[in-house]
Amino acid sequence: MTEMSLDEAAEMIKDGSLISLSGNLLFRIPAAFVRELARQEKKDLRVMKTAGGYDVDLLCGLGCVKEVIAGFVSFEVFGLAKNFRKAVEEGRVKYSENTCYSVIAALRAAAYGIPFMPIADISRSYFVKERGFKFVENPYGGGKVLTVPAIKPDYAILHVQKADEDGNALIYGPWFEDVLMARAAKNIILTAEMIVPTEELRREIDAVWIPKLKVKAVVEVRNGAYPGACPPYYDMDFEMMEKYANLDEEELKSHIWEVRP
Amino acid sequence: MTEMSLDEAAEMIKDGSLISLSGNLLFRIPAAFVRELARQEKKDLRVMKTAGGYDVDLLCGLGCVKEVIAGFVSFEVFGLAKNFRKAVEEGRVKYSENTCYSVIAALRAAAYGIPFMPIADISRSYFVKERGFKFVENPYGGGKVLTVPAIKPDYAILHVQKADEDGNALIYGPWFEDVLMARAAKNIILTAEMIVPTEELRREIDAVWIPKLKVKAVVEVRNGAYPGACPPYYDMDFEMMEKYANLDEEELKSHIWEVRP
Amino acid sequence: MNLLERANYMISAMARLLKDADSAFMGVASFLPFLAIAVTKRLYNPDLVWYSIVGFNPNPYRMPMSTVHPLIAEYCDAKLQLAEIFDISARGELDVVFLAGAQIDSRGYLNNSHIYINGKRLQFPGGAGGALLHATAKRPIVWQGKHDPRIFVREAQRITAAGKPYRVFTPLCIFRLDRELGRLVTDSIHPWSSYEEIKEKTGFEVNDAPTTPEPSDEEIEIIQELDPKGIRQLVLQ
Amino acid sequence: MNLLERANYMISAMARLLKDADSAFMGVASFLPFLAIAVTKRLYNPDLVWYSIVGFNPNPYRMPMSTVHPLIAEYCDAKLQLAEIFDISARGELDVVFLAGAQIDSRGYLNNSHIYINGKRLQFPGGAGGALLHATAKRPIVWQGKHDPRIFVREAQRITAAGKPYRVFTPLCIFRLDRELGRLVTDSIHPWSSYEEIKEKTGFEVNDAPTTPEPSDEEIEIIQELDPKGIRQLVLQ
Repeated sequence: MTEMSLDEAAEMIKDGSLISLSGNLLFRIPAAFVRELARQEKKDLRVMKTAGGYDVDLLCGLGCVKEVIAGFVSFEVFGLAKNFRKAVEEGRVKYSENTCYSVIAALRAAAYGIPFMPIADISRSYFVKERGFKFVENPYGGGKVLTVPAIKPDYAILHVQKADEDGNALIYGPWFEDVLMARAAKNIILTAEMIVPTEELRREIDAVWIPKLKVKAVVEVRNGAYPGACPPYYDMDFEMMEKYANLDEEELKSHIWEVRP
Repeated sequence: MTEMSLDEAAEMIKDGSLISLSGNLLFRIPAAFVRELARQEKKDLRVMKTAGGYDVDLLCGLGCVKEVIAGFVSFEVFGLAKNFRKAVEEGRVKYSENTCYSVIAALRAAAYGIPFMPIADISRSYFVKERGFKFVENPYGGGKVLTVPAIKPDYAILHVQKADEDGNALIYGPWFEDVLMARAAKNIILTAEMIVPTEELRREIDAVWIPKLKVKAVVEVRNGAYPGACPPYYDMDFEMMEKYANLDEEELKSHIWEVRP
Repeated sequence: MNLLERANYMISAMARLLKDADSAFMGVASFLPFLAIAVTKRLYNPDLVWYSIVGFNPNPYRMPMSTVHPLIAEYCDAKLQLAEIFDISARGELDVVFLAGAQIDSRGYLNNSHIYINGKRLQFPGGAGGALLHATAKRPIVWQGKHDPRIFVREAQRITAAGKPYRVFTPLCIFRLDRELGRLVTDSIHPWSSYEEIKEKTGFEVNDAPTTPEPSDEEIEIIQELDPKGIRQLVLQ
Repeated sequence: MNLLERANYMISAMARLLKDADSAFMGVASFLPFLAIAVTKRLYNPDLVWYSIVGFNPNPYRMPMSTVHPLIAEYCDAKLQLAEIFDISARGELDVVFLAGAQIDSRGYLNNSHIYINGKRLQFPGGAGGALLHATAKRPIVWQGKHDPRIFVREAQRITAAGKPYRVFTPLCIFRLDRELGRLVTDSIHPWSSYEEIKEKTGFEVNDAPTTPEPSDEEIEIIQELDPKGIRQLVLQ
């Protein structure tokens, strides 16, 4: 049984850990877990995601982050991710810019147990050199092929719709990079809208499945993606996001204590 | 609209084509399509699959095949695939033996649009050298990494539960390498237990989806996997398989005309 | 002409470009592409396969405030692993992709990374999937909600995504890439703008061009139906 | 002892080896592993994650005639893309894998490809997933339904899968790999066989060993419940 409280689960994340966050922009993000990380004042986290928003911004704004490995960090219609942006501009956070495609390739390599993935030639993009992506000679002829090295997160942090108390879980609807990061990571922490009996998970054989192996903690967190969406249960809270996008530094500090869990 | 008859669809496959077949052993195999290929007396086909059974054996036994690219060809409890075995032993068919893992890697490379996939070191297996799999130097250090070159089938032939008349399709339950081969192949031919309105496919968002792009033909074939299984509609026909496994050469020739479609 | 009407011109022109497309992908924050694809699927090209981040063929009854919104996922033909979009494009099977550019240069390259102004870093969100998609899709369509010389520059300080755009949409005009010249040329000018204005507001050499055709009543009707509250104008503000 | 009883001995010994396993994969035509995993999950190790070709944790009420049977898929916790099994093993996260060997040599290597007898090729089905799984799973368990000197050879003519087996099950005995000697040694001998018989029927040097413990009533009851018709004896014929 790996069910525990949110603060117990967040305590597993050591300063300096490389964590990968579920969802995309405001869709099924592990928002409650991320707030708990901030309340526990984590430092030097390395955060990995294809497209981050509230989650990455909040951690950057509250000084928890050393490095962001991502292809995009923004709030879509609510404008730029102010705290992320400021932290990067001021050099407090290193933005290891990628493209979503190379983040996926790095996770694929880790998930497949191989040291690197060949990718399409995107070498005219400036970050290819900055990230140190290297070419190899195609052993079957035809010239050089660009590659991306594997990145194996210490923890994949996933917010899911349903899990059982052992950490088996289901994802409904789009799963973005969540399955890939679960396969790639050394460990998994789940927050779930509801903890249900294993038999209930079993009935839905076509939904995406995270087996309990590597799951170190599962926490029942209603509205765990708030202010993001967790369909089919709730939509994004656009009012809260509009408010969040305009918080000053002091207000951001209180935000994580006001918005619970 | 790409709906057509079984014989029209099979006519698309030219002699010498590289085809990849859906399912695994006796599970959701494109059996009716394969029988039609044999009735049309195709020659020199190259057939690709991780684990073949009735489908690969029948094509080998009736002289349609030049090469089998697979990790396993057998009938499980019904014993060895006699016709496949004989054709290989007599040199009529080249068995390009792989392991299921390297077939998957070759399809992954093609599906990802990259020329090769790095794989775990299986180089003590004799076929690695025979297939010409090559090592590359890991550009990030740590020595040599084995690779598998991409294989792009001319046609992925899939038997699915439901499709619409344009060639959008759903797969229920295990999908084996079917999605991968659909993504990897140049073209797709579908046989489906039933042609349904597009709206009906749409209702099941969590089932596996083959979009119509690249689908060159879709054919409604009830019992299209027979004598294999197509859950949830029908089970394998063990009696027929027992009979099939013991057919002599003449009986095999009549088998494809007796068992319809 | 108000912003809604201007948006309609851009959406209409985008939609008409998709008449012969077999597939189109839209990413995040893509209100104009969303409406353009919806219009073309209804009026011109029902067979177009529409890829979004959350699934194949969104069939929503209205446009939500996010193009990664659950409403889109709910009405999709099927969900889609985001990775597959990149695979499709890497295989050379993606026809149209819509890409936004924080900075767009005369070659059609995009900078969505950052710039330095007087040694001070100005950080953009990053190029999302653009690096691959611009390089490998058959017809990248680039768009921007603003038009000024800091956005439309001769040469971007950083190249986030290099590719050959099929068209570049701005609130003033439409560029296309002249492959021989290797640079953007004006393809049409929106009726509320002029050659002079574009010349003044563009960081590279431009030419005069015909006026962008007006949207049809049918197009406007569908746009209005899907976006009754006028979300589409947000990107032009 | 009849074949059913002999199978029970083998299944019981396999099941007990899985008491501390965290995951186990069974492939095609794997009746003995199927029953062994089912027994251990019921009696010793309910937390064991059971991977099959069609899904995670089959929970069937009986054993079908195929281990890639729809009946298994129907009762799985979730379906599984076969490729994932290989990824799990390539990452070093697969604990136990059951592998059959048409030919098994003194090093524990398997030949499931082909042999030549007097210049004539004798074709086997191929090694399926074995090449990777034998090389990368933590504890490969090899099994064979027959025991004769053409199967248990000093050195296989072709190596389909090279790895270090945790145990090798035969209808006469159980071998384990002595990692210092780098070869199989006898771990236990089934009560219906003897050191002399194994020596005679094995193509490499063997040693004497204790008797394989008998299956318990509880184990036999579960085996009988899942396989009332005795499919398990087919592999020993």
